Amino acid sequence: MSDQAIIRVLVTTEAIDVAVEQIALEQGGAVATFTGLVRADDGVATLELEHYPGATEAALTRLAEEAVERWSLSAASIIHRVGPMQPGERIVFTGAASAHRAAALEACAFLIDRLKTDAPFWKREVVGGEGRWVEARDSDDHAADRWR
Amino acid sequence: MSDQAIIRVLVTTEAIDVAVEQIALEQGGAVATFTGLVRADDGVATLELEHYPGATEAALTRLAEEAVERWSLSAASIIHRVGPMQPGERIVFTGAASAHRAAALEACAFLIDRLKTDAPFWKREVVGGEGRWVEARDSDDHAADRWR
Amino acid sequence: MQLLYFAWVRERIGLGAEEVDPPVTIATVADLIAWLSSRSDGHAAAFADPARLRAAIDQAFVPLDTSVVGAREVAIFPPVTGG
Amino acid sequence: MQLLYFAWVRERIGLGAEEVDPPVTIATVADLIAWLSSRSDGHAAAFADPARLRAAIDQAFVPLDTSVVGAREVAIFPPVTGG
Repeated sequence: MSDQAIIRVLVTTEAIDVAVEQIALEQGGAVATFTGLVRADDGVATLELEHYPGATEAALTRLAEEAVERWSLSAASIIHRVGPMQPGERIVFTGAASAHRAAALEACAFLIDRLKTDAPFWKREVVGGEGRWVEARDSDDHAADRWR
Repeated sequence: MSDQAIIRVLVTTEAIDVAVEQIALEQGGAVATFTGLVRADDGVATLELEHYPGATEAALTRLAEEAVERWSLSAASIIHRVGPMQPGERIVFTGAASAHRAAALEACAFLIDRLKTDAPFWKREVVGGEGRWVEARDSDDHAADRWR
Repeated sequence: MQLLYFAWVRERIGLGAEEVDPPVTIATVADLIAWLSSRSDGHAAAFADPARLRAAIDQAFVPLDTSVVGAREVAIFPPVTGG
Repeated sequence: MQLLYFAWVRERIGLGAEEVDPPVTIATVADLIAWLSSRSDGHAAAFADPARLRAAIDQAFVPLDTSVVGAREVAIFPPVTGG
Protein backbone atom coordinates (compact mmCIF):
# COMPACT_ATOMS: atom_id res chain seq x y z
CA MET A 1 0.00 0.00 0.00
CA SER A 2 2.95 2.35 0.45
CA ASP A 3 2.66 3.52 -3.18
CA GLN A 4 -0.62 5.25 -2.43
CA ALA A 5 0.10 6.08 1.21
CA ILE A 6 -1.53 9.23 2.52
CA ILE A 7 1.00 11.45 4.29
CA ARG A 8 -0.32 14.37 6.29
CA VAL A 9 2.09 16.86 7.90
CA LEU A 10 0.90 20.06 9.52
CA VAL A 11 2.51 22.74 11.70
CA THR A 12 -0.26 24.93 13.04
CA THR A 13 -1.20 27.57 15.60
CA GLU A 14 -4.74 26.12 15.72
CA ALA A 15 -6.05 23.48 18.16
CA ILE A 16 -5.51 19.88 16.96
CA ASP A 17 -8.80 18.14 16.09
CA VAL A 18 -8.24 14.42 16.77
CA ALA A 19 -11.55 13.38 15.16
CA VAL A 20 -10.48 14.95 11.85
CA GLU A 21 -7.02 13.38 12.15
CA GLN A 22 -8.43 9.95 12.98
CA ILE A 23 -10.69 9.96 9.91
CA ALA A 24 -7.77 11.03 7.69
CA LEU A 25 -5.85 7.98 8.98
CA GLU A 26 -8.63 5.40 8.54
CA GLN A 27 -7.09 3.93 5.36
CA GLY A 28 -6.13 0.47 6.66
CA GLY A 29 -7.50 -2.10 9.07
CA ALA A 30 -5.42 -0.79 11.98
CA VAL A 31 -4.91 2.80 13.16
CA ALA A 32 -2.60 3.81 16.03
CA THR A 33 -2.33 7.36 17.35
CA PHE A 34 -0.33 9.26 19.93
CA THR A 35 -1.32 12.62 21.43
CA GLY A 36 0.93 14.74 23.64
CA LEU A 37 -0.73 17.25 25.96
CA VAL A 38 0.68 20.32 27.72
CA ARG A 39 1.36 19.18 31.29
CA ALA A 40 -0.68 20.95 33.92
CA ASP A 41 1.90 20.29 36.65
CA ASP A 42 4.96 22.33 37.75
CA GLY A 43 2.92 25.57 37.78
CA VAL A 44 3.27 26.08 34.03
CA ALA A 45 0.78 28.76 32.96
CA THR A 46 1.65 28.90 29.25
CA LEU A 47 3.81 26.85 26.92
CA GLU A 48 5.23 28.48 23.81
CA LEU A 49 6.48 26.46 20.86
CA GLU A 50 8.98 28.02 18.48
CA HIS A 51 9.97 26.29 15.25
CA TYR A 52 12.12 26.68 12.12
CA PRO A 53 9.63 27.40 9.33
CA GLY A 54 10.26 25.38 6.20
CA ALA A 55 12.84 23.11 7.82
CA THR A 56 10.21 21.80 10.26
CA GLU A 57 7.77 20.71 7.58
CA ALA A 58 10.61 19.13 5.58
CA ALA A 59 11.86 17.19 8.64
CA LEU A 60 8.36 15.95 9.51
CA THR A 61 7.69 14.90 5.91
CA ARG A 62 10.96 12.94 5.77
CA LEU A 63 10.05 11.24 9.05
CA ALA A 64 6.56 10.29 7.82
CA GLU A 65 8.01 8.99 4.54
CA GLU A 66 10.55 6.89 6.42
CA ALA A 67 7.75 5.33 8.52
CA VAL A 68 5.61 4.62 5.45
CA GLU A 69 8.54 2.90 3.75
CA ARG A 70 9.69 0.92 6.78
CA TRP A 71 6.27 -0.42 7.85
CA SER A 72 4.45 -0.33 4.47
CA LEU A 73 1.88 2.03 5.97
CA SER A 74 -1.32 3.07 4.22
CA ALA A 75 -1.25 6.45 6.02
CA ALA A 76 0.98 8.48 8.35
CA SER A 77 0.23 11.81 10.03
CA ILE A 78 2.28 14.26 12.09
CA ILE A 79 0.53 17.37 13.41
CA HIS A 80 2.45 19.79 15.64
CA ARG A 81 1.07 22.84 17.35
CA VAL A 82 3.23 26.03 17.54
CA GLY A 83 2.81 29.36 19.33
CA PRO A 84 1.35 29.84 22.82
CA MET A 85 -0.81 27.14 24.40
CA GLN A 86 -2.39 26.28 27.75
CA PRO A 87 -2.09 23.23 30.07
CA GLY A 88 -4.28 20.36 28.82
CA GLU A 89 -4.09 21.45 25.17
CA ARG A 90 -2.72 19.07 22.53
CA ILE A 91 0.87 19.85 21.43
CA VAL A 92 1.46 16.98 19.06
CA PHE A 93 -0.39 14.18 17.29
CA THR A 94 1.19 11.29 15.41
CA GLY A 95 -0.70 8.51 13.68
CA ALA A 96 -0.06 5.47 11.51
CA ALA A 97 -2.39 3.16 9.59
CA SER A 98 -1.63 -0.28 8.25
CA ALA A 99 -3.26 -3.59 7.40
CA HIS A 100 -1.57 -5.01 10.52
CA ARG A 101 -1.83 -3.74 14.08
CA ALA A 102 1.80 -4.34 15.04
CA ALA A 103 2.99 -2.19 12.13
CA ALA A 104 0.60 0.65 13.01
CA LEU A 105 1.57 0.58 16.70
CA GLU A 106 5.32 0.43 16.08
CA ALA A 107 5.25 3.13 13.39
CA CYS A 108 3.26 5.45 15.67
CA ALA A 109 5.87 5.01 18.45
CA PHE A 110 8.67 5.59 15.91
CA LEU A 111 7.07 8.86 14.73
CA ILE A 112 6.78 10.39 18.21
CA ASP A 113 10.20 9.12 19.40
CA ARG A 114 12.05 10.45 16.37
CA LEU A 115 10.08 13.70 16.22
CA LYS A 116 11.41 14.51 19.70
CA THR A 117 15.02 14.58 18.43
CA ASP A 118 14.79 15.21 14.67
CA ALA A 119 12.39 18.13 14.23
CA PRO A 120 13.31 21.77 14.96
CA PHE A 121 10.90 22.76 17.73
CA TRP A 122 11.77 24.51 20.99
CA LYS A 123 9.55 24.70 24.09
CA ARG A 124 9.48 27.72 26.38
CA GLU A 125 7.52 27.50 29.64
CA VAL A 126 6.08 30.49 31.43
CA VAL A 127 6.06 29.81 35.20
CA GLY A 128 5.10 32.56 37.65
CA GLY A 129 5.50 35.19 34.93
CA GLU A 130 9.05 34.01 34.10
CA GLY A 131 9.88 32.35 30.80
CA ARG A 132 12.38 29.48 30.66
CA TRP A 133 13.52 27.34 27.75
CA VAL A 134 12.95 23.63 28.28
CA GLU A 135 16.17 21.56 28.29
CA ALA A 136 16.52 18.59 25.94
CA ARG A 137 16.50 15.20 27.69
CA ASP A 138 18.93 12.32 27.22
CA SER A 139 15.98 9.90 27.52
CA ASP A 140 14.59 11.35 24.29
CA ASP A 141 17.87 10.60 22.50
CA HIS A 142 17.76 7.04 23.80
CA ALA A 143 14.15 6.55 22.70
CA ALA A 144 14.96 7.84 19.22
CA ASP A 145 18.12 5.72 19.00
CA ARG A 146 16.23 2.45 19.32
CA TRP A 147 14.82 3.00 15.81
CA ARG A 148 18.22 3.54 14.15
CA MET B 1 -1.81 8.12 39.50
CA SER B 2 -3.12 4.54 39.35
CA ASP B 3 -5.20 5.10 42.48
CA GLN B 4 -7.46 7.51 40.65
CA ALA B 5 -7.14 5.92 37.21
CA ILE B 6 -10.18 6.24 34.98
CA ILE B 7 -11.17 2.88 33.50
CA ARG B 8 -13.74 2.86 30.74
CA VAL B 9 -15.05 -0.45 29.34
CA LEU B 10 -17.95 -0.59 26.91
CA VAL B 11 -19.49 -3.32 24.73
CA THR B 12 -21.91 -1.64 22.37
CA THR B 13 -23.97 -2.04 19.19
CA GLU B 14 -23.48 1.70 18.48
CA ALA B 15 -20.75 3.27 16.33
CA ILE B 16 -17.55 4.08 18.27
CA ASP B 17 -16.97 7.84 18.61
CA VAL B 18 -13.19 8.34 18.81
CA ALA B 19 -13.45 12.04 19.71
CA VAL B 20 -15.47 11.16 22.83
CA GLU B 21 -13.05 8.35 23.69
CA GLN B 22 -10.00 10.56 23.17
CA ILE B 23 -11.35 13.23 25.54
CA ALA B 24 -12.15 10.59 28.18
CA LEU B 25 -8.50 9.48 27.99
CA GLU B 26 -6.90 12.94 28.20
CA GLN B 27 -5.92 12.52 31.87
CA GLY B 28 -2.12 12.46 31.51
CA GLY B 29 0.53 14.07 29.34
CA ALA B 30 0.56 11.19 26.87
CA VAL B 31 -2.38 9.40 25.21
CA ALA B 32 -2.03 6.40 22.88
CA THR B 33 -4.94 4.83 21.03
CA PHE B 34 -5.57 1.91 18.71
CA THR B 35 -8.59 1.53 16.43
CA GLY B 36 -9.44 -1.62 14.49
CA LEU B 37 -11.63 -1.26 11.39
CA VAL B 38 -13.71 -3.81 9.47
CA ARG B 39 -11.58 -4.75 6.46
CA ALA B 40 -13.10 -3.86 3.12
CA ASP B 41 -11.13 -6.56 1.28
CA ASP B 42 -11.98 -10.23 0.60
CA GLY B 43 -15.51 -9.33 -0.53
CA VAL B 44 -16.84 -9.12 3.03
CA ALA B 45 -20.24 -7.40 2.95
CA THR B 46 -21.08 -7.57 6.65
CA LEU B 47 -19.21 -8.55 9.78
CA GLU B 48 -21.15 -9.80 12.81
CA LEU B 49 -19.68 -9.82 16.28
CA GLU B 50 -21.10 -12.21 18.88
CA HIS B 51 -20.03 -12.04 22.51
CA TYR B 52 -20.63 -13.61 25.92
CA PRO B 53 -22.63 -10.99 27.84
CA GLY B 54 -21.36 -10.40 31.36
CA ALA B 55 -18.17 -12.41 30.87
CA THR B 56 -17.01 -9.99 28.15
CA GLU B 57 -17.29 -6.90 30.31
CA ALA B 58 -15.59 -8.70 33.21
CA ALA B 59 -12.70 -9.82 30.96
CA LEU B 60 -12.21 -6.33 29.52
CA THR B 61 -12.30 -4.74 32.96
CA ARG B 62 -9.67 -7.19 34.27
CA LEU B 63 -7.50 -6.40 31.24
CA ALA B 64 -7.80 -2.62 31.73
CA GLU B 65 -7.04 -2.99 35.46
CA GLU B 66 -3.95 -5.08 34.68
CA ALA B 67 -2.69 -2.37 32.27
CA VAL B 68 -3.33 0.42 34.81
CA GLU B 69 -1.40 -1.49 37.46
CA ARG B 70 1.51 -2.53 35.23
CA TRP B 71 2.14 0.89 33.61
CA SER B 72 0.75 3.19 36.36
CA LEU B 73 -1.73 4.60 33.87
CA SER B 74 -3.94 7.60 34.55
CA ALA B 75 -6.64 6.18 32.23
CA ALA B 76 -7.40 3.06 30.20
CA SER B 77 -10.28 2.42 27.79
CA ILE B 78 -11.53 -0.60 25.89
CA ILE B 79 -14.55 -0.16 23.61
CA HIS B 80 -15.76 -3.09 21.52
CA ARG B 81 -18.56 -3.05 18.98
CA VAL B 82 -20.92 -6.06 18.74
CA GLY B 83 -23.71 -6.99 16.31
CA PRO B 84 -23.65 -6.42 12.53
CA MET B 85 -21.29 -3.86 10.99
CA GLN B 86 -20.03 -2.74 7.58
CA PRO B 87 -16.55 -2.52 6.04
CA GLY B 88 -14.72 0.62 7.21
CA GLU B 89 -16.60 0.78 10.53
CA ARG B 90 -14.70 0.69 13.83
CA ILE B 91 -14.79 -2.70 15.60
CA VAL B 92 -12.54 -1.95 18.53
CA PHE B 93 -10.82 0.96 20.28
CA THR B 94 -8.20 0.71 23.01
CA GLY B 95 -6.52 3.63 24.69
CA ALA B 96 -4.06 4.36 27.48
CA ALA B 97 -2.97 7.58 29.16
CA SER B 98 0.13 8.17 31.25
CA ALA B 99 2.59 10.86 32.27
CA HIS B 100 5.11 9.13 29.97
CA ARG B 101 4.74 8.32 26.30
CA ALA B 102 6.48 4.93 26.39
CA ALA B 103 4.03 3.71 29.07
CA ALA B 104 0.99 4.92 27.11
CA LEU B 105 2.22 3.36 23.85
CA GLU B 106 3.15 0.02 25.40
CA ALA B 107 -0.06 -0.25 27.43
CA CYS B 108 -2.15 0.49 24.34
CA ALA B 109 -0.40 -2.33 22.43
CA PHE B 110 -0.87 -4.66 25.43
CA LEU B 111 -4.61 -3.93 25.55
CA ILE B 112 -5.26 -4.77 21.90
CA ASP B 113 -2.91 -7.80 21.84
CA ARG B 114 -4.43 -9.37 24.92
CA LEU B 115 -8.01 -8.49 23.97
CA LYS B 116 -7.56 -10.62 20.84
CA THR B 117 -7.01 -13.78 22.92
CA ASP B 118 -8.61 -13.09 26.31
CA ALA B 119 -12.05 -11.64 25.59
CA PRO B 120 -15.02 -13.76 24.45
CA PHE B 121 -15.88 -12.28 21.04
CA TRP B 122 -16.48 -14.21 17.82
CA LYS B 123 -16.46 -12.75 14.29
CA ARG B 124 -18.72 -14.01 11.51
CA GLU B 125 -18.19 -12.71 7.98
CA VAL B 126 -20.91 -12.59 5.35
CA VAL B 127 -19.32 -13.06 1.89
CA GLY B 128 -21.52 -13.45 -1.19
CA GLY B 129 -24.56 -14.11 0.99
CA GLU B 130 -22.78 -16.93 2.88
CA GLY B 131 -21.85 -16.59 6.53
CA ARG B 132 -18.57 -18.05 7.84
CA TRP B 133 -16.99 -17.94 11.28
CA VAL B 134 -13.53 -16.38 11.34
CA GLU B 135 -10.79 -18.77 12.49
CA ALA B 136 -8.51 -17.77 15.38
CA ARG B 137 -4.92 -17.07 14.33
CA ASP B 138 -1.73 -18.38 15.95
CA SER B 139 -0.14 -14.95 15.41
CA ASP B 140 -2.67 -13.49 17.86
CA ASP B 141 -1.57 -16.02 20.50
CA HIS B 142 2.05 -15.07 19.92
CA ALA B 143 1.31 -11.33 20.15
CA ALA B 144 -0.56 -11.85 23.43
CA ASP B 145 2.17 -14.14 24.81
CA ARG B 146 4.82 -11.43 24.64
CA TRP B 147 3.08 -9.64 27.53
CA ARG B 148 2.99 -12.69 29.86
CA MET C 1 -25.96 -26.74 35.57
CA GLN C 2 -26.51 -23.95 33.05
CA LEU C 3 -24.75 -24.47 29.70
CA LEU C 4 -24.05 -21.67 27.22
CA TYR C 5 -22.91 -22.09 23.60
CA PHE C 6 -21.42 -19.46 21.28
CA ALA C 7 -20.55 -18.98 17.59
CA TRP C 8 -20.50 -22.21 15.52
CA VAL C 9 -20.95 -24.35 18.64
CA ARG C 10 -24.29 -22.62 19.20
CA GLU C 11 -25.21 -22.89 15.52
CA ARG C 12 -24.45 -26.62 15.24
CA ILE C 13 -26.33 -27.46 18.42
CA GLY C 14 -29.20 -25.15 17.49
CA LEU C 15 -29.37 -23.77 21.04
CA GLY C 16 -27.70 -20.84 22.84
CA ALA C 17 -28.32 -22.30 26.30
CA GLU C 18 -29.64 -25.36 28.04
CA GLU C 19 -29.98 -26.67 31.59
CA VAL C 20 -28.45 -30.11 32.23
CA ASP C 21 -27.90 -32.41 35.22
CA PRO C 22 -24.80 -34.49 34.44
CA PRO C 23 -24.16 -37.76 36.31
CA VAL C 24 -21.59 -37.73 39.13
CA THR C 25 -19.06 -39.50 36.87
CA ILE C 26 -18.61 -36.23 34.93
CA ALA C 27 -15.54 -34.67 36.57
CA THR C 28 -14.07 -32.23 34.00
CA VAL C 29 -15.14 -29.99 31.13
CA ALA C 30 -13.74 -32.63 28.74
CA ASP C 31 -15.95 -35.29 30.39
CA LEU C 32 -18.94 -32.97 30.08
CA ILE C 33 -18.26 -32.41 26.37
CA ALA C 34 -18.02 -36.19 25.73
CA TRP C 35 -21.26 -36.79 27.65
CA LEU C 36 -23.09 -33.96 25.82
CA SER C 37 -22.08 -35.39 22.41
CA SER C 38 -24.72 -38.12 22.69
CA ARG C 39 -27.61 -35.69 23.25
CA SER C 40 -28.27 -34.97 19.54
CA ASP C 41 -26.65 -35.01 16.09
CA GLY C 42 -26.10 -31.27 16.54
CA HIS C 43 -24.22 -31.82 19.81
CA ALA C 44 -22.16 -34.56 18.16
CA ALA C 45 -21.25 -32.25 15.25
CA ALA C 46 -20.38 -29.34 17.58
CA PHE C 47 -18.20 -31.45 19.86
CA ALA C 48 -16.58 -33.77 17.26
CA ASP C 49 -13.12 -32.17 17.70
CA PRO C 50 -12.51 -31.09 21.32
CA ALA C 51 -9.14 -29.57 20.29
CA ARG C 52 -11.15 -26.80 18.60
CA LEU C 53 -13.18 -26.03 21.75
CA ARG C 54 -12.61 -23.62 24.61
CA ALA C 55 -14.56 -23.24 27.86
CA ALA C 56 -15.40 -20.92 30.71
CA ILE C 57 -16.68 -21.90 34.15
CA ASP C 58 -18.72 -19.25 35.92
CA GLN C 59 -17.45 -16.73 33.33
CA ALA C 60 -13.70 -17.43 33.78
CA PHE C 61 -11.73 -19.06 30.92
CA VAL C 62 -10.45 -22.54 31.92
CA PRO C 63 -8.57 -25.46 30.29
CA LEU C 64 -10.78 -28.44 29.33
CA ASP C 65 -9.29 -30.61 32.10
CA THR C 66 -10.73 -28.29 34.77
CA SER C 67 -13.19 -29.74 37.27
CA VAL C 68 -16.86 -28.87 36.75
CA VAL C 69 -17.83 -29.94 40.28
CA GLY C 70 -19.91 -27.15 41.80
CA ALA C 71 -20.00 -25.10 38.58
CA ARG C 72 -23.21 -23.12 38.05
CA GLU C 73 -22.53 -21.92 34.48
CA VAL C 74 -20.34 -23.64 31.89
CA ALA C 75 -19.82 -22.02 28.48
CA ILE C 76 -18.42 -23.94 25.49
CA PHE C 77 -17.23 -22.09 22.37
CA PRO C 78 -14.56 -21.88 19.62
CA PRO C 79 -11.30 -19.95 20.14
CA VAL C 80 -12.11 -16.23 20.40
CA THR C 81 -11.67 -13.88 17.43
CA GLY C 82 -12.46 -10.38 18.67
CA GLY C 83 -10.59 -7.14 18.25
CA MET D 1 25.39 33.82 3.92
CA GLN D 2 22.02 33.96 5.70
CA LEU D 3 22.15 33.10 9.41
CA LEU D 4 19.09 32.06 11.46
CA TYR D 5 18.91 31.81 15.26
CA PHE D 6 16.27 30.07 17.37
CA ALA D 7 15.16 29.81 21.01
CA TRP D 8 17.67 31.13 23.58
CA VAL D 9 20.34 31.62 20.88
CA ARG D 10 17.97 34.08 19.19
CA GLU D 11 17.10 35.73 22.52
CA ARG D 12 20.73 36.20 23.63
CA ILE D 13 21.81 37.62 20.27
CA GLY D 14 18.69 39.76 20.04
CA LEU D 15 18.22 38.83 16.39
CA GLY D 16 16.35 36.06 14.58
CA ALA D 17 18.37 36.42 11.37
CA GLU D 18 21.33 38.28 9.91
CA GLU D 19 23.33 38.31 6.68
CA VAL D 20 27.11 37.79 7.06
CA ASP D 21 30.09 37.38 4.76
CA PRO D 22 32.65 35.28 6.67
CA PRO D 23 36.32 35.29 5.60
CA VAL D 24 37.62 32.36 3.55
CA THR D 25 39.40 30.97 6.63
CA ILE D 26 35.98 29.92 8.03
CA ALA D 27 35.69 26.27 6.98
CA THR D 28 33.18 24.65 9.36
CA VAL D 29 30.10 25.51 11.42
CA ALA D 30 32.36 25.46 14.51
CA ASP D 31 34.69 28.01 12.85
CA LEU D 32 31.68 30.16 11.99
CA ILE D 33 30.44 30.06 15.59
CA ALA D 34 33.88 31.09 16.93
CA TRP D 35 34.08 33.94 14.41
CA LEU D 36 30.52 35.15 15.19
CA SER D 37 31.30 35.29 18.95
CA SER D 38 33.24 38.54 18.49
CA ARG D 39 30.36 40.40 16.81
CA SER D 40 28.63 41.48 20.05
CA ASP D 41 28.25 40.65 23.74
CA GLY D 42 25.01 38.91 22.79
CA HIS D 43 26.76 36.69 20.25
CA ALA D 44 29.47 35.92 22.83
CA ALA D 45 26.83 34.92 25.41
CA ALA D 46 24.88 32.78 22.91
CA PHE D 47 27.97 30.96 21.64
CA ALA D 48 29.92 30.63 24.93
CA ASP D 49 29.40 26.84 25.11
CA PRO D 50 29.42 25.24 21.63
CA ALA D 51 28.61 21.83 23.17
CA ARG D 52 25.10 23.19 23.79
CA LEU D 53 24.63 24.26 20.17
CA ARG D 54 23.21 22.46 17.14
CA ALA D 55 23.13 23.55 13.50
CA ALA D 56 21.44 23.10 10.16
CA ILE D 57 22.86 23.94 6.73
CA ASP D 58 20.27 24.71 4.08
CA GLN D 59 17.62 23.24 6.41
CA ALA D 60 19.34 19.89 7.05
CA PHE D 61 20.67 19.06 10.56
CA VAL D 62 24.50 18.72 10.54
CA PRO D 63 27.31 18.17 13.08
CA LEU D 64 29.31 21.30 13.96
CA ASP D 65 32.39 20.05 12.07
CA THR D 66 30.49 20.18 8.76
CA SER D 67 31.84 22.47 6.03
CA VAL D 68 29.96 25.71 5.45
CA VAL D 69 31.56 26.27 2.04
CA GLY D 70 28.80 27.10 -0.44
CA ALA D 71 26.08 27.19 2.27
CA ARG D 72 23.28 29.68 1.61
CA GLU D 73 21.46 29.35 4.97
CA VAL D 74 23.01 28.32 8.30
CA ALA D 75 20.80 27.98 11.39
CA ILE D 76 22.22 27.80 14.93
CA PHE D 77 20.07 26.72 17.86
CA PRO D 78 19.87 24.69 21.11
CA PRO D 79 19.03 20.96 21.11
CA VAL D 80 15.41 20.55 20.00
CA THR D 81 12.59 19.98 22.52
CA GLY D 82 9.41 19.43 20.50
CA GLY D 83 6.72 16.76 20.76
